[in-house]
Amino acid sequence: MHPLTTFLADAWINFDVGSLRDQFWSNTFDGLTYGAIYALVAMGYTLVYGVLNLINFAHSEVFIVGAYAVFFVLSGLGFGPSAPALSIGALVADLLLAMVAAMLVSAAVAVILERVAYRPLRRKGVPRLVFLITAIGASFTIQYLIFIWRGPSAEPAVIMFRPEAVFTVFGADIDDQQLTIVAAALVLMLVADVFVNRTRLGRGVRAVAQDPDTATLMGVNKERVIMLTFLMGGLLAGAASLFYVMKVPSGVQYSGGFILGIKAFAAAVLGGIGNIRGALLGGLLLGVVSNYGQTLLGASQWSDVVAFVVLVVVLMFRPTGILGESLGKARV
Amino acid sequence: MALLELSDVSVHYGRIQALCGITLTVEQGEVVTLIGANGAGKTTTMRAISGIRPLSGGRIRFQGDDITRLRADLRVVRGISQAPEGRGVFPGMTVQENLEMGAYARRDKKSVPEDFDRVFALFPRLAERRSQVGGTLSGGEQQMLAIGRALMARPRLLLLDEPSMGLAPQFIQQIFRIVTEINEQGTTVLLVEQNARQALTRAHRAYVLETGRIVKSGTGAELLADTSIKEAYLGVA
Amino acid sequence: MSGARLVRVLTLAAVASLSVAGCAAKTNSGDSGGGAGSNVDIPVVSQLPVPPNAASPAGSGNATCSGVTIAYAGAETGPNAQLGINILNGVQLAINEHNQANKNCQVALKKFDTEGDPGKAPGVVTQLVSESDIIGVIGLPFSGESKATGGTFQQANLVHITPSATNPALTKNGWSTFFRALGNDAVQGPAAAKFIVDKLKANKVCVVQDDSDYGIGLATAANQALGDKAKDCQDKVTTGQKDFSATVSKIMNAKPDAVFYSGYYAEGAPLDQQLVNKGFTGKFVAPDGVKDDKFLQLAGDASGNAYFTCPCVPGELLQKFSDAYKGVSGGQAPGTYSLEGYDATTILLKGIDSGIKDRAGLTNYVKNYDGDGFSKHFKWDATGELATSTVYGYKVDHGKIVYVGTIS
Amino acid sequence: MSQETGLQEVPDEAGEEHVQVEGGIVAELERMTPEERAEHEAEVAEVVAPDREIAVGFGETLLELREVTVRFGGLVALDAVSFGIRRGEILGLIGPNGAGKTTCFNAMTGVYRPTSGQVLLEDRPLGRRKRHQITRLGIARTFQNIRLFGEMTALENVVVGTDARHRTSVLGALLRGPRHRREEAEAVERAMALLEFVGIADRAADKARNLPYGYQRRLEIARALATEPKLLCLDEPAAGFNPAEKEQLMGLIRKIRDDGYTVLLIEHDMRLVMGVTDRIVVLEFGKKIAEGLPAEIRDNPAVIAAYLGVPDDGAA
Amino acid sequence: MTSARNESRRPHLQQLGEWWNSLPRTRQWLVLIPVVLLIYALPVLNPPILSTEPGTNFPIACFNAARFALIALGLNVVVGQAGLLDLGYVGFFAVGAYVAALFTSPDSALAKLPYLVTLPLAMVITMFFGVVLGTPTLRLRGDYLAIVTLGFGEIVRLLATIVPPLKGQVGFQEVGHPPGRLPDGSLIFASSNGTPWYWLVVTLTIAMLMLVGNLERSRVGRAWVAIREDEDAAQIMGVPTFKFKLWAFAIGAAIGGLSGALFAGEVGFVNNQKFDVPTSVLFLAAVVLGGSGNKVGVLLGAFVVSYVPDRFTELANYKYLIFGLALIILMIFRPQGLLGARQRLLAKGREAYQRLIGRPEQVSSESALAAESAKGVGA
Repeated sequence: MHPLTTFLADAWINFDVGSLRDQFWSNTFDGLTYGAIYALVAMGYTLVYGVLNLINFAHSEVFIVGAYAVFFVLSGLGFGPSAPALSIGALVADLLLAMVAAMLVSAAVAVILERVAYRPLRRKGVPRLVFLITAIGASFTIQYLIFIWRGPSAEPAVIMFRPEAVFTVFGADIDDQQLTIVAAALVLMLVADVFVNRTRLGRGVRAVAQDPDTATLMGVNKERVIMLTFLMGGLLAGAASLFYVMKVPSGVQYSGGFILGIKAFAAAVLGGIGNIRGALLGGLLLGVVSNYGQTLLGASQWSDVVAFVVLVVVLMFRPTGILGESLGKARV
Repeated sequence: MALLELSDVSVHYGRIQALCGITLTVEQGEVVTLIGANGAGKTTTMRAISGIRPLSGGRIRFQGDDITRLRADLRVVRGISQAPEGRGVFPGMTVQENLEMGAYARRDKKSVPEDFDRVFALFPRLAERRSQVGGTLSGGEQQMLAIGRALMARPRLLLLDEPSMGLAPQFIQQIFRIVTEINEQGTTVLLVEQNARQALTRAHRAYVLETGRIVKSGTGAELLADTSIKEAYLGVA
Repeated sequence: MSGARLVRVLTLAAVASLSVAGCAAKTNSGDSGGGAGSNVDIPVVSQLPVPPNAASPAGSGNATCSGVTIAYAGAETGPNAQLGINILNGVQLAINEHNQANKNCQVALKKFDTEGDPGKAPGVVTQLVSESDIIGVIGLPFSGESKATGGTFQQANLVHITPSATNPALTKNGWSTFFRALGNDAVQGPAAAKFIVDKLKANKVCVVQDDSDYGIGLATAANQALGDKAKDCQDKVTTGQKDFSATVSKIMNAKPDAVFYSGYYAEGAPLDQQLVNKGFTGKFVAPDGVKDDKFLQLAGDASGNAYFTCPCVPGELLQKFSDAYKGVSGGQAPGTYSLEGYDATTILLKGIDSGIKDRAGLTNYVKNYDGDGFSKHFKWDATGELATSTVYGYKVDHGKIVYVGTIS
Repeated sequence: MSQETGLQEVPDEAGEEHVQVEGGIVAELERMTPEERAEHEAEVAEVVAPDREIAVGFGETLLELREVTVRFGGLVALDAVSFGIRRGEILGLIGPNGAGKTTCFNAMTGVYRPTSGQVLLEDRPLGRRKRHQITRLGIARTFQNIRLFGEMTALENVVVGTDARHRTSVLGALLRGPRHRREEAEAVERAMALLEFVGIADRAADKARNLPYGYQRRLEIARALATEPKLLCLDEPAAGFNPAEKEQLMGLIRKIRDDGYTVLLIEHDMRLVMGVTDRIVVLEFGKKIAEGLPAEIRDNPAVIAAYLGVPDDGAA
Repeated sequence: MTSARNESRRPHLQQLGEWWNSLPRTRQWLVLIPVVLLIYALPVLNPPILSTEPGTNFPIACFNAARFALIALGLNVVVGQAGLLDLGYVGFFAVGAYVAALFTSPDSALAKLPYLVTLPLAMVITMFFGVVLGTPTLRLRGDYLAIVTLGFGEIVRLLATIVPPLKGQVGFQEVGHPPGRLPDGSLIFASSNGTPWYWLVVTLTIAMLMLVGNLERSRVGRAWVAIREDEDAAQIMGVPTFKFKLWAFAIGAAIGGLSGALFAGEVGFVNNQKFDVPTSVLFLAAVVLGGSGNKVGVLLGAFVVSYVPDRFTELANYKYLIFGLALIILMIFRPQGLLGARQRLLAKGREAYQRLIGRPEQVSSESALAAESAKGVGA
């Protein structure tokens, strides 16, 4: 056979339709779980984008720093690579502590990032691309600070509890871990949504997003609103990091935020960047779709490839996403 | 003591100077208007007063205090409120929410409902469209909303930037009548207008801007009678 | 059960999302769960027979030489630094012992950092080769970088002994300067199979390989030896993978007695951990790439079911060596391949002590070497492969990697 | 090593160095007698003049708007506007702020597509052509808020305009083919003439962003002329000018027309519009309310109302 | 870096630029030829202060720097000239490397070609990839484009990992090299011998400099800068913006592919490990550091990015941190990069300016990426 034919005839991509059919529902439920995590991280992109019209490339590091906080708090509390035997009350208290710590750490990093790296640029009124390059620089800096501190390999796993099936739907188990993550993420997103749409401060955020100059003319302190969006994004990313560690216990690594960050950004764009409910919808959709892709194509990296392809396709055909852009129009 | 006092105010956009030493005053209770051609610096003046545009020279005093370096949002708290050029209605918010934004900086939350009533009395149209989203209002309605929203801050000084722009005549009439009404209720107004005759008719005093400089000032009636003004704004000699 | 579970879920979700900043006192001590239910027990071997006439670096103590240098080339930094440092410390120890004993023969050591990167190594090795006082080299530790640089050594006729690169293909390049101080994967693969079948009495095995040269080669060799026992359960993972749920469910469905993981600890540890957490009770067998204290740290209690094969000698069982090593390493016990590095350096030093001053001479000396080291007997065939090589077995016991005797 | 230029130059060019004139043509111009200068200016005007086939005769309709409507969401920015521009005239388009002048302009130059109605150039509808194609068809414009290429020199800005008529391929440019060389030489020649024509040649080598405001405005005109338009559209070219500058600008606009161009002028300043245009179209609230000679427009009550505002409580 | 130092340096650089500008063409050549010769002689001279030894073999360090220079030159076409932020440039680099590997390595199932043939082939194939990626995405706004290209770079790497014929981490051994042997029978273009490889890359870089320079001083270069400065205005001035953006993408991709193929040849080994996002960001740092839009600047930036880790090996672990920080600091204090943007867009510009006003044009040090800001204010 001609070498080129051999080369091309080689198995480039195998479609494992059978596996997908067998695991369709378990893939769906698991995808929703990942999707909930993407959605929480996507909120950070969406909020900052909504207000500043900028992609906070370093948000993935805001997230991974939170994961480190979870790791340290839980290791400190005695969690490790095996599930601990704890009463529900103690477990909840521990997880809560870890989550609060992660939220605070992530939020602090986000706010510091805003002050140190982005605010000087805003003052100068630089164009978007300069801002993006700074953000990339910041992302790198944080990543490699962690690298130097913690070394190249992932941290030991911290197992919070061993997932157990709660009930079965369409022949697929839904476990308590999945339920916890999805439910908690939904509640957090709801809180964020109510905050932005129903409170005075939230109205300030939306006003700045829609027309920063006019918002200032209404007496809104723009700098404070911007700080607030970074803070909120950080808090949600911190919460997401707890669920991430719950789902991927060995995922605490210096570079661990990158791919997740890109996926979360893809989720934000898919739902309509700048749109809070869009972030939720986009996150859940992307989680499910990339999970199908992974099963269909047979390697975990396909999940990432599928996410990127979704991003490109959405930007090509509907750059405003499913629900449309803009923070203020979320209600429409 | 004048309510607002600009002395020798200069503003630059990059290397281009938009205002070259403007000096003007607005007294308590007046309607003062700024007229001038496009690019003369009217809007820049408004933005300088409300603090969105930093000065490259000069001072601004409000009620005797120097506010030259005061943050824009704090100027609202002090009592300067603006309905900006192009209205600046928040397109994704309802009329109600837009008006609430107007009261954003208010400390006396209790009297906010009164102001809602006052605004709805001035603009009954807005009351009808209370829960409609700003972006879907007509141009005239948006202008009413912008003015109403500015009033929600209970300003001492109301800045109106081209309220008649792009409006149909019946709306223009209405808007100017309302400006007078607002003024009679005790709010000082600084008005930027293209519609020179209307503006001069309504104003106690007026300034004429040309390429970043004040070239003329006087009472509305005086300027209305000025031939060079007529010539400049209609081409009639 | 499910009712209580549901309550827990709801409590977790509600409390978590309300973010009440209350925190309770901590009452946890990680349990030893995981369940490496071992029904086969392989006793720990705490004695390592040392060949009575193993060569020591000190030699006779009256060697004379001057201006000769031995180089170490391998990772000192980068993601794979630990393995390189294990070796480097062994090398350093041998040189120290030699120079202390031989006042008239002070051999210098130069270190070259390749970061274990096949892209970076050629530049480093080219530099190394250009320094004419270097007549012998220990390195390079990894197969990839060894492959990328063997030709450069060959051109310079500079002998280099790798203490850890195990890819069988390395000795098939016709290089006459390349020597391997341990058995290759073609030896270890079948040995692992034998270990799994004979010692662990496994009837059904899952073989999981990573995407590295090393992992693929070893898995192929092991599969050949395992035959039918592993034919129904195969899977692949990739470097950097974190979530092995697909692999884990595949294994759980197959219910094997043992899993052979052919790769490195960075993926091996979370894989084992995730297996055990899903309730896997079989054995987890892995090669030298996984045998590392990092594995214990990353897999935690889950590592209790782990066994390792390694063409490396448990240096820590040689009390004298172990103590001396700690003096060089700053207190760390000898790691994987420390003793191989030590032995390989000893061979080069013996050549220098015999009066050799040039590269050709030392290459020739190594080629014809025949003698015992602390780890094994060293005698190479024409390709640079050891004439005989042994694979050793290890297991995890009470949070430590312990020696369980030779396999083949 | 600080600059790279010499590297890529083909060596054979090194020989043909120009005679160095102190201060160049600009300085030389200062030293010329009035006759010499007039002659030079005629030469410049000759180079600048459009050298194109135009399908309609002088005085016939060059561009026509037929019932053009533009809607943004619910807002009607232009409401069935129709008028024509005749070849060789200066047409003024006026109206209060927000009346739809710029929208009208954008509909002509392809920035917006009309919601309904047609724009015809030389009796052919522009249809759904892309903006750069419309430029090549022969409509050029300037911007109300100056939009020059700030990092380019004045000369380079103008050459970008001439590029609209160039056909050099990427390969031709890569290998410096004969067409590339010819077009490049012609372009620089024409661009220099254009800079002289609008009177800013003395700053030809300055970055556009460093030019004074008035120069930037005129550079925009030169750049638009460089595309060899059949119709030149000027969007408030006098905004921010003082009377003396406006006077100069009027001179320039007349000069452009006299050189053979057709000009559409959006302007606010009535003195300027009345002084320079041949005909005027007046828009208000997106509708055409008047069209005619300047003198007619001046006395048109609807226009007076639109501009000065109706007297208090008067009928609208 | 303090702003005070910037102030003092800027006039200095500007003076140098003006001095250079004022030199007649022949004099410029007189200065340039020795400089070029010196650059060629560098690995042989191995000057003590510059030398990267003993950490890294100097000729190989030179090769690395030259390779980075070529990459930076290609990326500069996209980022510096056309103003399109491409974060996935490493993807093109990878495609080039894989083309060379697939057609020359014995590990590949494909027909073998002479190595030198794979260089133009790599350029053509990466160009094709550039067009395929660019056609759907170049309509996107700047920062979206950046993220999509980032995704592209990752997809290339991931596919190399998971698609079996690309052999993942195992990769391809014995990638080809140009023919020729030394009198002693050893290869001229051996992996261990950086000098010939360096000369090859320097020669190709100079050729690319000339070709890219030709483009810059033509309607193509002007179109790129116009697009970068104000895309809408460029369209209205008759620039077919999409077409020229696509060209920039394709040309940048081709140069990236060429450098990838050269890299594959020199190292002799290609697998999926060196084409990650950090590498891509390093490429971007090279362009931004020296001054995007300035050919000399990006060459300088490439030299710094490649040379510093080779020279100061103790910094190797810190290099990403250092360049990450450098990006932040640079963007805050000197967004135009060390040298600032500098482009000549007219083939006969010098003569024209001399004739018209008797002096050369202004030297600029503004950021090529900063151009977009004008839009923000205007609209």
